[in-house]
Amino acid sequence: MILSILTFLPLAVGVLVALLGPDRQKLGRNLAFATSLLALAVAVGLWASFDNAKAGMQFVESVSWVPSLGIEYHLGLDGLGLIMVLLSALIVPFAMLASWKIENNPKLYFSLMLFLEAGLFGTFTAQNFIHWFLFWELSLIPAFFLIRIWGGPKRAYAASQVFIYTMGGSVAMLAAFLALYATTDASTRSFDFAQLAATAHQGGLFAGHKTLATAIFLGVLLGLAVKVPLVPFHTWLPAAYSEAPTGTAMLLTGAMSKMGVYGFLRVLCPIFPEQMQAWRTPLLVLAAATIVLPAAAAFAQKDLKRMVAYSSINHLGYCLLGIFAAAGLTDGSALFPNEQAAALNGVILQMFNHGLTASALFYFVGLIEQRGGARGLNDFGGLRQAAPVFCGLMGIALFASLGLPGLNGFPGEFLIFKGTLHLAERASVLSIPGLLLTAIFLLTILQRVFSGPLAGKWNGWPDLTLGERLTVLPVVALMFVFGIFPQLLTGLANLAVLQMLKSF
Amino acid sequence: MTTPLANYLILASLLFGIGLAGALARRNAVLVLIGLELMLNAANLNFIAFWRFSPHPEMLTGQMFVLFSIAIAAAEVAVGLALVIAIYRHRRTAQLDRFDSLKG
Amino acid sequence: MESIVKYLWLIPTAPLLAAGVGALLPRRQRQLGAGLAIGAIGISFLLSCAAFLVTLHSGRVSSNFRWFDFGTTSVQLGWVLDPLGAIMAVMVSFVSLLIFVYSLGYMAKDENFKQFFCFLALFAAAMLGLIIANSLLLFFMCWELVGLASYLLIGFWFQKPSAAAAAKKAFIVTRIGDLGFLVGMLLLYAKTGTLLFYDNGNGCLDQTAVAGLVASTTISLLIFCGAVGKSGQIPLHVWLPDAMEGPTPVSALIHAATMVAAGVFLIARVYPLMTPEALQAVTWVGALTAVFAASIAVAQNDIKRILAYSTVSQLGYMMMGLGAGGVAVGMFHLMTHAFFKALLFLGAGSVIHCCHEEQDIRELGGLRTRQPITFATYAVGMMALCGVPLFFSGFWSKDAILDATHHWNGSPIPFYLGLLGAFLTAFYMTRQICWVFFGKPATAKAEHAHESPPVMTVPLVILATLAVVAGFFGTPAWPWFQNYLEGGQVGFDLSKLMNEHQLPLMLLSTALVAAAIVWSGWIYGRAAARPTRETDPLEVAQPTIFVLLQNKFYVDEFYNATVVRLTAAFAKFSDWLDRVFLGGLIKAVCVFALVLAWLDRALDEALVNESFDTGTETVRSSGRWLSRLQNGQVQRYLRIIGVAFCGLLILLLWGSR
Amino acid sequence: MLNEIVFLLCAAVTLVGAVAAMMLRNLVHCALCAAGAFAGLAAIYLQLDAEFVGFAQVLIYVGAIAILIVFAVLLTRGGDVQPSAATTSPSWWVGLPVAALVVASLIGSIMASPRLLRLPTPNVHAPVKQIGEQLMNQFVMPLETVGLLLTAALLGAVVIGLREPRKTESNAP
Amino acid sequence: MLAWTIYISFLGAAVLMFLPGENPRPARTLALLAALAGLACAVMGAVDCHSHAGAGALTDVANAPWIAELGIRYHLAADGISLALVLLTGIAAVAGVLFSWNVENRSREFFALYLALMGGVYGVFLSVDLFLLFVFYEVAIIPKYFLIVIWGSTRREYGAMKLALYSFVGSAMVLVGLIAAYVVAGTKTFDLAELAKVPFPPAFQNWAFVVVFVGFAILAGLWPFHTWAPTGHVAAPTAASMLLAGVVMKLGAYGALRVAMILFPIGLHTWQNTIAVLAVVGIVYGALVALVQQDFKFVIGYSSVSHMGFVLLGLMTLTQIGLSGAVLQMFSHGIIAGLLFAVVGRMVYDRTHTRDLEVLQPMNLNRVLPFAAVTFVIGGAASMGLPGFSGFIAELQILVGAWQSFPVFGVLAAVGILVGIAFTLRVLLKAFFADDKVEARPLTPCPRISLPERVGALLLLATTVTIGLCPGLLLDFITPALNSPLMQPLWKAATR
Repeated sequence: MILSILTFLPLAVGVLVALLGPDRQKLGRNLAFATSLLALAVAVGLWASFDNAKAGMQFVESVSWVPSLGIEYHLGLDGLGLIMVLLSALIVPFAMLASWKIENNPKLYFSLMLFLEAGLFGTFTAQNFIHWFLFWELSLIPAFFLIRIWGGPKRAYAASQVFIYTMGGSVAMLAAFLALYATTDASTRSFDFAQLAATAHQGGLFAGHKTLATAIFLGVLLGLAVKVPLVPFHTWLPAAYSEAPTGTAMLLTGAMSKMGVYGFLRVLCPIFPEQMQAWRTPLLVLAAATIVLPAAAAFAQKDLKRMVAYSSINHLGYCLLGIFAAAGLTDGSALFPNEQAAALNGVILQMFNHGLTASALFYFVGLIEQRGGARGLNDFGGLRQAAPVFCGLMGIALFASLGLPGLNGFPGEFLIFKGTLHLAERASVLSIPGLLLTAIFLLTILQRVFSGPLAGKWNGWPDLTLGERLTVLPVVALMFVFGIFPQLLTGLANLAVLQMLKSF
Repeated sequence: MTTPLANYLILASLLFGIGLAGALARRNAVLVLIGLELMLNAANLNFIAFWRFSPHPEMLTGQMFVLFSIAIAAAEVAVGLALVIAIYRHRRTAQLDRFDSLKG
Repeated sequence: MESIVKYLWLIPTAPLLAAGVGALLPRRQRQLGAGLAIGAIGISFLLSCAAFLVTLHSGRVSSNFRWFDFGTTSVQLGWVLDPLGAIMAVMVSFVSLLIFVYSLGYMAKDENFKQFFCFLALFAAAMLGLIIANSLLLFFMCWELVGLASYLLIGFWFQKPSAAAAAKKAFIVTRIGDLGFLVGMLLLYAKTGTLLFYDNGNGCLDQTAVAGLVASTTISLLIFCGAVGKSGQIPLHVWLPDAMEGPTPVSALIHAATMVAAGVFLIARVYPLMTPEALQAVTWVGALTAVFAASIAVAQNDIKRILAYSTVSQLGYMMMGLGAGGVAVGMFHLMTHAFFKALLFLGAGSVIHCCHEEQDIRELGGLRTRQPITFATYAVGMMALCGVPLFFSGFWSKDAILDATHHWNGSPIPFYLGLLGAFLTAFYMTRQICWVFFGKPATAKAEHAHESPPVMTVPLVILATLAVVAGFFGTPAWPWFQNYLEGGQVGFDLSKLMNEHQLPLMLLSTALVAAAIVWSGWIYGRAAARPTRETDPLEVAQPTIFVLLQNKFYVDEFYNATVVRLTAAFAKFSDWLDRVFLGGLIKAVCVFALVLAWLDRALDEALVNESFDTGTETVRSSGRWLSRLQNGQVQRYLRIIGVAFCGLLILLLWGSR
Repeated sequence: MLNEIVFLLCAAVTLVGAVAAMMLRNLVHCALCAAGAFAGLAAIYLQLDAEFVGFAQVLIYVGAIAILIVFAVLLTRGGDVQPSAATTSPSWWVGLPVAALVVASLIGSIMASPRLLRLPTPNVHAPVKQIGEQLMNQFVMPLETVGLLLTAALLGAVVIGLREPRKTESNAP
Repeated sequence: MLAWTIYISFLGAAVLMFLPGENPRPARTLALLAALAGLACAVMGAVDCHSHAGAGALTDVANAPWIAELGIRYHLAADGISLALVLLTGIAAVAGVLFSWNVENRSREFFALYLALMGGVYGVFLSVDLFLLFVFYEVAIIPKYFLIVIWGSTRREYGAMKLALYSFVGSAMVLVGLIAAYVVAGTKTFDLAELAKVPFPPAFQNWAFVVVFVGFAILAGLWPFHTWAPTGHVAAPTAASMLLAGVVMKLGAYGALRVAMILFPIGLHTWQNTIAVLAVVGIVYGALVALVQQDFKFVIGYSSVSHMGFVLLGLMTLTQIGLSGAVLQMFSHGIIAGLLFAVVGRMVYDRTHTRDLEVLQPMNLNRVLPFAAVTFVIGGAASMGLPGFSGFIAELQILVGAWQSFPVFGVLAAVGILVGIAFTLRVLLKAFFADDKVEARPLTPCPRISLPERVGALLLLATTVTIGLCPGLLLDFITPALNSPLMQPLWKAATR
């Protein structure tokens, strides 16, 4: 019941806020923010009552929905889901605070944020494909409007692109799943993730249809790959992230991009182990490309938001690398449980931590843009002199992003490479330059924006206000906390990973 | 009774032809109406003649038909003439070729 | 014993806390911030000394804990107390302490004074953490933090674009090595299943002893990559001279005594893992670096840059010592070098500080009389560095290295390279001394120089003392240091000094050094005395070579032309791939769909609709044509009826036949 | 034989009347000739032993319809007074061959069936009473209908023939 | 109970015809009452039917001899499929009246014709005597013509005539087929259930199926006989286009399923692939053409072609799931297309007097008409087939069915969905969310969205969301109906 409440609370309040009169903008905003805090409290409560030692789903709710189609209202939470729920619940209030000063119809903006939050919660708790897909799509519509209405100058293009792209992927995925459903033997037909995985494990899916199986696999892969994104399906992302308003970009990168990775873990790998194995090499190459190419491309950008957007792709590339390396090792004898577990734990850590870090980075870039009216890499200089606190906190976020030990980025990347270096040596060696390129462009940001002589026109550049400090300090504090105590997350994730590995 | 049926029929044909020729050739609506009446009468003659020479003349069907026909013809003439007069009033003419309201 | 291990973690944590608290302090709390940092490093120093004392009597103790779990295992971290770490900790915390104190004076006028101490404390914490780490992972983490701190400190004067660029360069170049280190570490992890050094016989270093484990050459070399980056060995040395953009105490701290030593310390730490092949590589790299950097130093004019190249060169010696002679040889030079190089840097700082930030040695001169204490201590440092016999620590440590390479069975060349390096070292140090302290002041800045405040000179004096004294702990006659590290008993035996191996070598090196000093003093002593100092005598003599050296063998230019440009090109390519190729592909699909859509629309309008319209129009026009028969003439209708009647009749009559 | 002669006489009267009615210029004459033709037909009916019909013919056609036609002719005389105007329609030359064709085909078909000439002439006795009985029994529905029709036609004729309401007059020039 | 839907509609039409005066208020009130009563009857009938034991199977509603000599009976009956469509008709009727609230011109006649149309549609859905069905089918066509020709807009005569001609051509084909079946069967009955038992000779089935199926499918917008749909929709007044897209197109699909497919299963089997190809072409083609239209209503019109393609594809899958999806899609499209047409025709066009997207673009309607914008967003989302709306479940089932029968078409249909998303997005952006940095053109102050419009829109939205979230409500009718004895010949043909 609690998961339903968690999912529908933002939805209901979102509708309520949207229905408020046009002169109650502030009330709507405050209500939405309070709701997001409440959701965060619920999520933390879930964490507190989560049984770390119990494998499998917890807080399960299962109600038959459309029995004739095998559609169930099936909610459940394992460590992975819980981490994602926590992340979403954390990012949403952060993003709302970042959007606090939106002037154009804030009521609608905040209600859309709540819809998005509901979509995220739903996606991360659903255990049935259709149910999952419902929320997967639900999150897209508010994202679209958030970009479309409140975005930057090229928002029309960006919003349409993100929508069409993602929908294209979704349609492919849906079609693939329907094909899967249609071609499965009637007795084992299901949309339930766990059941599908079990059937796949017994070889009950598309027995004998090699081509069909590949087609279905590729369809699902496309849907997830666009969302994450996996090179070469990423071209929508820089435009979307850089045109989106700050709060939305934070949500997009912080939580929504995780939906794709989550999908890989929850859907693709357990249900298509054989295909993952067959496609391992190309996928690994693509993952390496996802790490290296965007990092290099970020280096060539002149726009801070685009740089951060590319860095986001790059970081998600590590997740994909970890997943692809750990999955598809089904031939019994060659299992490396520890390495696989390391990689997957790393992936989950990276998902969470990248969510924190990237949203913080977008927050800072948004502040820069808000203050300076520009966000070109070369538009600034020497800001550290005018705004030391700003620089310091943003520096922390940047270093967290490049994986400095002691900050949250490191444990994930360490574990991922720990796993992949053993499981997929060449791909991970190929990806190593990504770490370097990341460092280069992140430091370039620090160098160009904050160092050097302070340009005269930025003389009165205001440092972080109290409100902004209060907004960002918890997040920065969490960066330290999760960098120093990764056990907080791995403790949750590890059992889920072990469970997952059984079906990989 | 030696006059054969054919004679009556030929008479009726001629009468019909005359009526038809009149109806087709004359301009005046009243004369066209007269032509129609002649044709109607030719038909009546046929009815009577066939009745007369039918194997069961006691059935009287031919006579009955003619009687009704005459009655209807009376009605027709009345209405027709009224129409002619009405049209005449409207158009100041009774020449048929001036009327083309029926044109499609 | 147990208790000190329990509190060992305080050694890095104290400065870390100082850094953390200092960061949160408001900017105007200058004294509090500095006091915190100095107090913390003082605590660390005391603890280190205590730990050091403990290690004099007992062996290695470690304490480990679980960091986090994954799969069925967990990642463990821990700290260890052994002679190697303890002596290093003492040295680092002590030098740090001195430099902290020195900075009080040097940075007194800087507006970010508090921040500076905060960074210094962070740096010390990271370095100390690295030293006591009992896990390669923790070692790596601290190693990275050292990198961060050096980044912050090099770029401390962030208003100077060159400083910011140097900081970035330092971080990135060392990170190249770090990535190798990371990969090596992960490979090692996969091989051993643990990253702990010592864990009751299960740590990876334990296993070398117990189970005879030797990491593969690949792993060793990869780990060595980290050391190459951090310790500025060829080919990753380029960042170190640029790093002189930072304040001088930073240079002293980071690039003389501690941070660059971390690389050497790393090799020393994982020494049991290194394969002979890897050690060969270490030796070669060290030897080449030693000569390479020393030759560059000959032609530099920046006082700190000369010292920086000297550092690189000396680090090469340490590597050479490690590779050829073992932990003790390398570590001994590390120790002595730490003292005299810190001394030299601080002395240089004193000169710079008092000459209004003038760093060009050609612009100085005649400071001997204006800054007597500085000159004296600097001279001590110089002689230690050059390896002036008997009384200066550098002599002993360098001699140990030369001895080791002499006996090395890999190749004789490193030995000769080492000798060449020693010669060059003496040469450029004499050149520097001559330019800076002798002759006449070249500029008004030098003219008006005065001695530094005591807060700066006292550390100089202390360091000078140590630069002399430290050498005596590792003479062949009394190899206390070596025995301490290797756990043997030590005894005084003068005969070892006089045996047939040591003596000729000592004499040879002494002769070389003396020759270099005399030659260089002869050239530059006269040049310094001249009123104008535009051209260097060497440049007059050998312009080609001098320009080549002055431009550091064009290594930076080479990197710029290749690596940097390639990276930029790759970035451009990726960007192009994104924007033009993939974007174009997407656009092509869209355009295709739109073209199809327009085609369909045209088809609908032209074909489907048109055929319907034409069809209906045909029906209608034929109807219109037929309707011409209906001209409203009743008589015509009648005629038609008549004709039709006839037709019908004829048909009936004749058709029925 | 007598029969033959009577028939021929009557036929001649009828045909001549009809021809005259269709050919004369004066419309009143035409109407009168038509009445003559109707009368001739009535005689033929009598000869064919259809007395009731014959008398009905005389009463209705000769008595009523002919008079009506005369009235109509008189009423529609005002408009085209110019006597020079053609009395035949412009395409009369088409009408005559058509009529001729029709007559020819009819007569041809009659002649083509020789059985018609040999039909016996049964004796008939068709008293008026019998006709009345049949009308009241077997044909009562048509009779009533015809009555209704006649009434409606008369009413209609009256309505049509009445002067139009003022409206149209005022519209007229 | 269900029969009253027909009677009430015709009764209402008759009463409206004789209503005195020109005042529109009583007319529309009466029409609303009649539509509501119809809906109430439909709902009650559905509930009633649901409570029966054999829910979904064919249940008699009325059965009386009509033309005894020919064996024609007045036979009404309902099964799950017809119930779903009757419900749809009821809802669409109410919404249509609500969205016609502003009809002032000859409103009496308007609503009378409207109700007559409804009556005809109800009749078609409830008849099982094919002759009766045909009669109702024709009855539905006539008012449609007049509604368009009198109250329509752009090129209304053309649109109306085109619609009528297509319909009549279709019904002529149907009539030919029906009479042929009657004659060939020789059982002197037009009863569907009886005729379904007759094993028609295969050669006969092969041509009769095409004639009857295409005859019906013309009205369902089968490509390439679809162009009446956009033209007619554009020409029609709002309520008429709502009904046209919402209900009348379903008549065709319903007839195709009920008559052609059940009577001639062998013919169906022969033509299955061909028609499936046409359906898929319709899906993609309609969507593509909609992508490049300038007229707002044309876009929706072509989207109907695309969506009806899904219905036909679902029918052609000859699988339980595909057919059930097709029926659900009929329902769903009826609601969604009605909603979209309501937004376009009533909310936007009646206020701005233009449907040209280029003209609408600078008006930035999401500011001026936020309710319309939100409605269109949700409607558009439903039309795209986003989950949570009825269209999703329907298209999902159809795609599953298509995957089982023709995998390639499943892929193509998915492409069609994608193009559908693209054009919906395009029209949404152009019409409502154009760049507001462009100075909004001064717009004649447009009245706020009135209460009836809101109620109507909410009714339709609630329906699509309800069915989207609880498709079981309808599937509970549809699934048993598909299993009823009536459908058995179909399944036999499918397994052949």
